[in-house]
Amino acid sequence: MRMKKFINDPRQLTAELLEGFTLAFPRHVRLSGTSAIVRATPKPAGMVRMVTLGGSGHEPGLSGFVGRGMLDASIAGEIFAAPGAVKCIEAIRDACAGGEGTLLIVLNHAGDVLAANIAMQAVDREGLNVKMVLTEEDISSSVGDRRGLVGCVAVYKVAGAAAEAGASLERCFEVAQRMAGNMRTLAVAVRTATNPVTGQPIFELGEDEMEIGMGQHGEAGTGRMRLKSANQTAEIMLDQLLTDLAVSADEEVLVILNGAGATTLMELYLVFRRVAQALEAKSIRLVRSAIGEFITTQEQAGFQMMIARMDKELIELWDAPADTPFFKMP
Amino acid sequence: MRMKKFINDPRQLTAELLEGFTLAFPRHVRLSGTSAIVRATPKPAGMVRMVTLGGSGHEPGLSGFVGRGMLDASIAGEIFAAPGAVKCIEAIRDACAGGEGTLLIVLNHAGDVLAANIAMQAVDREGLNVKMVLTEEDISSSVGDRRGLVGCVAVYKVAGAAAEAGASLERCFEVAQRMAGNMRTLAVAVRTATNPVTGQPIFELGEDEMEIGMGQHGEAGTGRMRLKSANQTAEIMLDQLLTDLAVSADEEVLVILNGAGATTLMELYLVFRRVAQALEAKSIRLVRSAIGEFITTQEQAGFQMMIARMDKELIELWDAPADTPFFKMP
Amino acid sequence: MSDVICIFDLRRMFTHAAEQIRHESELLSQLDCVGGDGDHGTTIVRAMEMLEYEMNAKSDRPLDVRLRDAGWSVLGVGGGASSALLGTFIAGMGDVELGRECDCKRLAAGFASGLRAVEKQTKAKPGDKTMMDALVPAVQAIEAAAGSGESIARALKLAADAARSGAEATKKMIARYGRAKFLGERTLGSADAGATSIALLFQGFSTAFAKQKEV
Amino acid sequence: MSDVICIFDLRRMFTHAAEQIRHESELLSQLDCVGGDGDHGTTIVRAMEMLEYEMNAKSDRPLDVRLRDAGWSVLGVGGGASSALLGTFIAGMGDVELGRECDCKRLAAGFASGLRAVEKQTKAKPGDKTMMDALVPAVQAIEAAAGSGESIARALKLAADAARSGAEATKKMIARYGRAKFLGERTLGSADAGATSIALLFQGFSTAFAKQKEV
Ligand SMILES: Nc1ncnc2c1ncn2[C@@H]1O[C@H](COP(=O)(O)OP(=O)(O)O)[C@@H](O)[C@H]1O
Ligand SMILES: Nc1ncnc2c1ncn2[C@@H]1O[C@H](COP(=O)(O)OP(=O)(O)O)[C@@H](O)[C@H]1O
Ligand SMILES: [Mg+2]
Ligand SMILES: [Mg+2]
Ligand SMILES: [Mg+2]
Ligand SMILES: [Mg+2]
Repeated sequence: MRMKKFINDPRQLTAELLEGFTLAFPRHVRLSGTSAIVRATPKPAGMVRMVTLGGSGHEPGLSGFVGRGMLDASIAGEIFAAPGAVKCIEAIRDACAGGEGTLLIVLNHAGDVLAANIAMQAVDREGLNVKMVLTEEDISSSVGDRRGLVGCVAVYKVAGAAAEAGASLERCFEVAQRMAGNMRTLAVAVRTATNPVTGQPIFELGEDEMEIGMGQHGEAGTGRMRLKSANQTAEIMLDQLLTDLAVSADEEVLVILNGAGATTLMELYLVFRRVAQALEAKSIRLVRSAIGEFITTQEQAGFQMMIARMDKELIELWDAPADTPFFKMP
Repeated sequence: MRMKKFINDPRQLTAELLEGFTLAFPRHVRLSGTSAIVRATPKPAGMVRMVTLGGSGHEPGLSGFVGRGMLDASIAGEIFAAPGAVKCIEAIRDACAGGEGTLLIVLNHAGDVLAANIAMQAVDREGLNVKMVLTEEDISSSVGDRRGLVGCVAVYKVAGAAAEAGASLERCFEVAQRMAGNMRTLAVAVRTATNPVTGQPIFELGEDEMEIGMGQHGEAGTGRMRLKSANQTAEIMLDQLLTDLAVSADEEVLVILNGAGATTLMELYLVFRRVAQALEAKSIRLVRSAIGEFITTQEQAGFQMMIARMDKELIELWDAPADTPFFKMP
Repeated sequence: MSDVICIFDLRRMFTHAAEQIRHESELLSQLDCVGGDGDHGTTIVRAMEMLEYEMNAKSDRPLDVRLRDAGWSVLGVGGGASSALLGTFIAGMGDVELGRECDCKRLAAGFASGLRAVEKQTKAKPGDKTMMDALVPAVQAIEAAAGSGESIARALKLAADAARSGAEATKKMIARYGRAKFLGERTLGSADAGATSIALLFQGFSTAFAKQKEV
Repeated sequence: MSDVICIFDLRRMFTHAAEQIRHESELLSQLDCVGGDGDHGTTIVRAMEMLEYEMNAKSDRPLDVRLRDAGWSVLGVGGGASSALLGTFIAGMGDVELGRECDCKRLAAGFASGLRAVEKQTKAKPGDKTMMDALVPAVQAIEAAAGSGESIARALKLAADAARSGAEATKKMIARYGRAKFLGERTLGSADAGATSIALLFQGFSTAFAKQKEV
């Protein structure tokens, strides 16, 4: 499939998209330096800052959640590439200057973790008050080294709400860890993306194939199979997630369906319907949900299904007000 | 391009997607009868009701904007097909039962208009207090009979805000007409959609072609040309829109970029950036914007660009609070 | 036996018509791809199946009531421009009294009444490349045949022929209504989807009746 | 003339290395498609161009300072796992004093110091199908050559050979680090992208130096 995208010079892609993004949401965000997206109106001094980092090309992606009740800053890398460690150090310094410590939320991908580790070593040496949380919830890989997928959005939401309410860094860290530890995600694709810089698809799936266990950048998964119906796909994925998370009857869960790019919301509604039915049949309580495109993979067709065990406090934090470009809670 | 979608029995598609949608947003909406999406919590009695109608398959589509500050009801047809006139009559009756008259907002497409006209004739005979507004802003066709595209969302927003503030039916009608008369839209595609029921693409574009003037359902347009860069495409479309709307320097405009389905938000940011730059160069004031997927065309790649002349009151109404599944204003 | 039709004939007419249209539904969607949204086969089959269902329902109401109710049922299921117009047409046929049996003249009056109802909803005329190109000549043919004392079977055969020529003629037209109107010359060369299904509708009416009379 | 390198040599080394990598950038992205996200060519070229730029900047600071600054510049531009590690490697070379000229032993100490810095950031070892499969043997080869009194040109040639064999060997390995680790056996048969670019890096270092000495 030849690439057909509305872009200009691929080398300017990230700079232009960050510029366009900040022009589109002046009420929420502004650009600090070349690649940190920060709140247009900073949080009052003395409150914990929430910072994240990651590659571009996943729009709305991480930067789409900068705003009241969620993130304070998002350090954007080039397309599908972690940002430079130096950028991370600078952004963390800025965040710490205004607040009572900083919580750095990192999705477990080699490049992001390397950049974050180098940055953490540097800011630790400077004596800054920073804690790091790793999200690693992709059950397609074995425990101990799992990828971070859409679950980070739930972590931004609950820890961001805690920070907004004036919680301490230790408290925000604890909330983020609890959310991160209680969530599981699985991705599926039926058609892969083309990288906007190279113009090439990462790999191709057969005419009637789908693949479960995809990565966030179109990395191939491990469960290639014949294309299934919405109901069957929902059941296969949900079963694996519930087993891995060991959810039992009467527990309360949050479900996020994250469209990969080309898959329609129509299809996500169908999948969601079956998830809701299946949970009901197992007496598991679907207490909250989010459905849409949060972290995409260019024009890949497919979606991520996230399920998280919630407790009373996590639900309250999920429900707390948020006002970001792509996640709002009134 | 063979269809690869997560669906079940195509004949049950619309019923299942409406069920999934209402399950996903229980706080906002519920299903009334088989195909009317109404607010979960109705507006207080004595206020004007806002009703719209249109085919499914454009998710979030019209029903995604039912909620406080925007619509009261959306009558959903089958995929790409207007709802039956009888359904419209019933929904308008229900709306009128609770409120001070009903404003029916219809996108100019033959099927929708036929259904709406038949319904209006019936409810007029019953003496109900209903007014109808037609949105027809697609400049790819000649004045007098233009298609309704994403502009309806702006009409829902401003007229919905007026209704929510207790305005009379005449007043809501006037606001809706003013918004509708001041907006222009143009669509472009680089890859077409497959119809989820027939499984067939509507037409195919060449490897390096794009087409300006597309309809809302993948109907072919009238301006086939070689694929252009984001900047060039933005300029071509913006120029046509500004000319048609006859915008002059110092006027204030709202811009909506509506992704067709597969086109990434990344690309929309690039296009938006150029639009903002071009407006600035012409001293036209970009006062508000919305960028995302509002009314899609399955997995079509492309977008719609809408530009509207705003006045003080329209801006205030645009800024008024809204809380719907896919459009929120805090 | 006098030349009249009763509910059994009507039932067979709609069964045959639905059969014809179902059989060509892929072609109908393809024709709708040229300037439309590629779904006409799906929508018109849905409408026809509703009509078939209604005609098969047990009831001893007069034919006009049956037709009016059936037409409104089509207006209930929905399905784009074509269903709205087809529903209006069928419901409109019931605006004149037809009784439990009706002769060729009454039947022609029914068709004419249906056409009048449609003309209230659309400004499209023959020549605009819509279903009107098949519907108008078909109804005129029935009226003419009834006027000159032809049999019902013969009148429906003439209507089917007129509808087919009308649909065929749309190939040389540029669309001026419906989704296709935005495309101008691009629609030249292929027949209008809605006109084609109206031709199939009347062909179904005719063959159903012809077969019955052969028995 | 004694066997030392100065900033002009270093400059040429990085120019040649960048040249090699730029030339193979499509292949590098393709290799990254097997288990990764298909962008290694893009990211590593960006990093190499930054190094080239830094080495060409006017300055009379010692080589170690130049390398440290250049490494941190790579850590500034960003570009995924490979840039973070390459930046760390180059910056780490500057953690030992190299002066404005350095001999083979000092140079080897610099490379060893770079490797130590990398080993602090990743647990990947040779055999895990990452750039370490090329980097570790390359650095070991330089150290060994320097230990047995070889010339710089010869040491870099041996390093390039070792890196190439190391990269080649990754074809028979299953990835255990980086994005590809999730794929297991599927990565068998094709070389690791990062290891391949490290092999090209050392090949560039070597050819640059060989050419200079030929003059
Ligand atoms: N305004 C109109 N007047 C008469 N016929 C129309 C009109 N609009 C559409 N049609 C007919 O409807 C057909 C398309 O029907 P269909 O595809 O089922 O509905 P839709 O266009 O809503 O998808 C066209 O081929 C044309 O014959
Ligand atoms: N944890 C790690 N340790 C060592 N090398 C790694 C690690 N992660 C990735 N790599 C190397 O990086 C290469 C991929 O680089 P690149 O594609 O530029 O970055 P990214 O994986 O972030 O897209 C891999 O082929 C591998 O050699
Ligand atoms: Mg990458
Ligand atoms: Mg349609
Ligand atoms: Mg159609
Ligand atoms: Mg990569």
